[in-house]
Amino acid sequence: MNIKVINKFLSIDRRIIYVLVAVVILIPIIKPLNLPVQVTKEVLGVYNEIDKLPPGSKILVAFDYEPASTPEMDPMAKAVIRHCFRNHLKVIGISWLEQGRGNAQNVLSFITDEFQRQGRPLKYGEDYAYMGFKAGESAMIMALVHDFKGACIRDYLGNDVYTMPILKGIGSLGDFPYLAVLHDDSMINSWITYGHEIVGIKIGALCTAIMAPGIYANLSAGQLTGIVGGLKGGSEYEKLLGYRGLATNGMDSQTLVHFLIIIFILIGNFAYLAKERNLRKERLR
Amino acid sequence: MDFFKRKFPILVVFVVGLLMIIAYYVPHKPFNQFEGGASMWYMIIRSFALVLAFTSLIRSHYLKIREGKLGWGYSLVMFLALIVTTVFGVLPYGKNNLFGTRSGTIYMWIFDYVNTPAAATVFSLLAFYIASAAYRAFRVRTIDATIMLIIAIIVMIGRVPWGEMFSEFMTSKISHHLVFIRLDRLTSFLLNYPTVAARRAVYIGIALATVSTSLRVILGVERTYMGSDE
Amino acid sequence: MKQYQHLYQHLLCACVLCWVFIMMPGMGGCPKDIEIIPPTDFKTMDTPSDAGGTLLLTWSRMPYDSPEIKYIIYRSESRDGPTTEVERLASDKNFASQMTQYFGFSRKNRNTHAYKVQPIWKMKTVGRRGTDGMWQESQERDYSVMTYFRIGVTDGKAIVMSPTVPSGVPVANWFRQDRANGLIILVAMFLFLIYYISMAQRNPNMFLRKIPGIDAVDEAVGRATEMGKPILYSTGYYDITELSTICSVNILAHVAKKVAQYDSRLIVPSKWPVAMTVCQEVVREAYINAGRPDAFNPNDIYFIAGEQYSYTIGVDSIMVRERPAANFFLGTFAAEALILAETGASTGAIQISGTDSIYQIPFFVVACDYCLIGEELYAASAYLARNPRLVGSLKSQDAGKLLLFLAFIIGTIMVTLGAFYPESEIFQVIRNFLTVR
Amino acid sequence: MSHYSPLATTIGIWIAVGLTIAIYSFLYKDNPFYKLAEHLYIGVSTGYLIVIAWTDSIESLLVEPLLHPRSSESYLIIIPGFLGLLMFTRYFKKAAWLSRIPLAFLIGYGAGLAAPPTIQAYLIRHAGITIAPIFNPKQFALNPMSSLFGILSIGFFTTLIYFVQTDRYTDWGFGRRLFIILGTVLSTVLFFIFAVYYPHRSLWAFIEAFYILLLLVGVITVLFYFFYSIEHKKSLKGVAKTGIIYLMVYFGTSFGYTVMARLSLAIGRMRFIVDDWLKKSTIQQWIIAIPVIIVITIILLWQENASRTAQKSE
Repeated sequence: MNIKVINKFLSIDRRIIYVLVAVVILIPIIKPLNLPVQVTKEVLGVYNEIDKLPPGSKILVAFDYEPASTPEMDPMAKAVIRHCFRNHLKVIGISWLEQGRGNAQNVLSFITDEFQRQGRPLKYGEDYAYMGFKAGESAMIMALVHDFKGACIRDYLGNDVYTMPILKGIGSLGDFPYLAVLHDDSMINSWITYGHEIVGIKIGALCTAIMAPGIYANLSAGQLTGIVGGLKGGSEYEKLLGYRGLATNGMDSQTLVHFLIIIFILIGNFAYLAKERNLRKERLR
Repeated sequence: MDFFKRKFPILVVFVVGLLMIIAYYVPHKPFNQFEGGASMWYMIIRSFALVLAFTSLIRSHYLKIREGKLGWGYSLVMFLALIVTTVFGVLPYGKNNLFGTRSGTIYMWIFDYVNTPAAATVFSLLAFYIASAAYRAFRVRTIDATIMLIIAIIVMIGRVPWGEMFSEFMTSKISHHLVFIRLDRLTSFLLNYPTVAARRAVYIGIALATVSTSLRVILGVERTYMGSDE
Repeated sequence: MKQYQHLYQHLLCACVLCWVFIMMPGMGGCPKDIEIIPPTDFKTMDTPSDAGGTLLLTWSRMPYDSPEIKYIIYRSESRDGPTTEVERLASDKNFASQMTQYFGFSRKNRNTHAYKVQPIWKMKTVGRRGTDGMWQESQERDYSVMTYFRIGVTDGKAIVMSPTVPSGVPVANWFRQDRANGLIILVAMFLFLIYYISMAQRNPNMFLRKIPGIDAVDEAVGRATEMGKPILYSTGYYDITELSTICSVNILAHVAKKVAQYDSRLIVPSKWPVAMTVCQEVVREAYINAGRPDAFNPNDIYFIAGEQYSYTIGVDSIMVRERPAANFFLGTFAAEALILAETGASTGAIQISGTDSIYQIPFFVVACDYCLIGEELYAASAYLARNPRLVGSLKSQDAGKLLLFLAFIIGTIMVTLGAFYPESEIFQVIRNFLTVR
Repeated sequence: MSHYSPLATTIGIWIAVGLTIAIYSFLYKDNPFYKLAEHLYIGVSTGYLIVIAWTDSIESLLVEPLLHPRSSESYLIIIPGFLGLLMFTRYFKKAAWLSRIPLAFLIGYGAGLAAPPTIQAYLIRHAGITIAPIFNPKQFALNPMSSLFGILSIGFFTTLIYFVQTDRYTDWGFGRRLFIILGTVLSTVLFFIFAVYYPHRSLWAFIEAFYILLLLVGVITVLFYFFYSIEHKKSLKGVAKTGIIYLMVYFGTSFGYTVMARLSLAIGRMRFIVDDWLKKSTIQQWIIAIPVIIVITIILLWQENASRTAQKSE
């Protein structure tokens, strides 16, 4: 090959890479590609546990992620809550990260608006409720274990939880059949040590891609029923629910960018090897 | 006087450091209160020090404006942003919902629509830089670099749908015996064993270094940070 | 050939027999009705290693323990007074062996139930500021009184009460027993440090192997001087209180010395006020020692922004506008690591980085010319200064590593042997010592 | 973000989008729009820091306890306030040394706070879980498959050790080199086939043993790589080299894995631009916005020009 061409491939201008990355991210946002999604057993572990709950069961959802993680976490949060409302489950939200409050409000109002438009209005306090931010970290979970209402006292709007119909019959954290923890930090460990180990509540972990490899040990130890990790887990959950949402969409971008990066690495390396070969040939001459 | 200039600060470091270590091992009064109290003191002193930063920032930008240096107008914008944010944030919360730091105030509006999107955007620059760094640095120059490159590619493909489809295709359609090239399993093997081992060793090394550095500082062996005698 | 076949059959039979014997105890697990008697050996004890807030209750493991049978704990202020229920506990959980921080690793703990319990507190009224900014009164714990405990067992129908009524009041302890292993390691490191510093002072030319990243520091400063361009130095994400920043400042002292000798320009953009003042001091001292105090320009060591990402774009802008020929990123870095390193690489500067943040090391390795991995950052100042006291501290780290190697190898062999003798505790000694309780 | 009026929300979204695009323009080149965004952001974030320091530290920890003291101990808080004031002695040359006392407090606090928890959380925790039993006798049973497997894994390790032990394999004859390389490749391949294929209990015991050994070897060799006192020579070079291979695998996996997490951030920003702004913005908004953008552009260009001519005249 011509040495000039090789050198060009060896040092592609960075801006070309940036433009291609931006284009590849934008394409699926504007027009979804509908790449196939494979459901893994980790995600099925969460889906099946929620799916087999009888209608009217109450499920606790912990919103423990920061606004910075919303692109990754919101799609799966919406998917899980949609799943609950479709199966006529009652959702109770709680946060022990202060920044989780805004995310919880956004997600819950988004889903309830959607059901409203579909002609199934959901009533706050009966079909769903949000307890708001509860300070105290692990100690708060211990308090929930002993006395759920006593630890909450009021929800985020200031309503008295003792009069809320949705919380009728809930005495302790152990009275919930399932707990879905949406987290982007290591909060899941406290839910496991204080929630699962003491009252034996079943826990599903929904977390960012960075966190997922760290909690596989808990999955194999039986402390979690499943893991939904990052956009990939979210897209699998969306597939199980039978729609293509933001996570699937984002997964398209991710797949394309991964392959773009790999293609660039390969181009660089082929050019590098070709140049080495040329140099060796010249030396022989 | 020399004692106060040179030795006394080292003595303060020693005493405070030793008390902090004791507080970790002794749960009894008064040591158990020391940790919380010291962290409160620490926060107060640090907040005062912020004034130093503030003056440094103001001085460097003030010099630019006064001397009409390249881009003095931007420094003016910075001043304006700084003053507006500070004033609206520090003023006490009133009935008009404008001052203070609660949700719905001007301060929070600035935070939500200037600070948060700007921070998120700078953070997201990483997506672009990761691509260019990979292209530039992942070359088969040495054996070590080649190992890193191959592993990175395996993990990248193993985490996207097409990679899984490839694995699925190889095992179910071609031959069941190709199970060992299933990329997702290979990825989780790599993540759970060699990576964990290397990380663990790096952690242990850093921990040993931290302990020895901390002892060095507390004992006053390390005192470069104190600066000159002048 | 035939006799071997025979042997194989024998072996097979033996295997099957062994298997049956191993599985037998598991098969005999059919439930039986066991009479419920009150738990024996019910005692209270002060919780060790705490500041005096809780008590521990212990009682023996009973033959009827199963998920259906529950223990009920009651407490009262006097021996015969009215009792209140504290907690219902599943009887197949809550063993002392699960609370290693209080009971250690003894195998006997598996036969003892344990539960951490609050005594009865006397309250007092205090004022505090609520979340809404208003001043309000609330209750706070004042002191605990002598508390009496009773225990009952229930199978869901009747409750059988234990006759013993132990009592206790919590006291504060003087030592965290669960952290004793850490203290031993700390003292050992201290002794190593003292020993090796005295060794190094007697023999200043102790051997240290080469680290390429550290050798490159002088080279980078020299190159920047030749090109007549400035040098950029960043001390990282944390303030001076973090040890990684202190190490970074030590390296800065060395870089500043070279810069003062060569008469080039050093820019230190800072994220923290205290770190900024310390950097100013250190650089000024370097200039004074080089004999050129008037060449020092304090305006080159300044605060640019206090938040993570605004600091990042501030440093990025310096790299793009001032075009430094050498960039140093030494200290703890978070997500900004790759942003800084890639921008620096695009300006063609020689880059030396070093960080102890485990997630960012790969990015620095990929994007920089030289990278100090993890603890090499802490070692760098000793390498550069060649001060016997600092070299001695490196040697003490090596001694610690050597001990850990021995612990790993001997410990692994011991626990492997120990797996064949599950009842003996001696094999677990090293692993138990190296376990967070 | 529903607690703002619609007007404030609309203006906010336009500003946020402007900032996003301005910062992205830095990827192409340093430009006036980026400079504007940079300075605006630095100003706001520093102001934010000052407000936080005021409300969270000075007001609540210092002013409040002094105004409403709970006990005589509350007055102790004057000491850090005084130490904080000592920080300002830096501005006076004669008294500058006084600022070392608060500095000494901060450094002593940091150093004393770091050491003991680091031992507990990093050193002891990571060292302890490395020590694990290699064989689990409950799963241990001798059969032809497991013995074959054992021989294979021993072969794998010996060839691996042999391979990394010597750095002078280029001096060998062709046959010897081929033998070593083929042996390593074959035992690796066979190992993976067996590892994934025969979920027999005794085989699992061997697989676990392999994994635990892999971890142990990794921790020891990487830690050895950081050893300062010994030159990596002769057989020790092999050990350090194994450590480097482990480190490279760690760098590779971390890099490959993080690409995914970082991308989601860019996806989030792009989606903000497309969904929250492009799709929702109305013509009226554009009619107002375009002149504003033009005015800002003109001011920026004028500013660039003016300061550049000023620079030249110097």
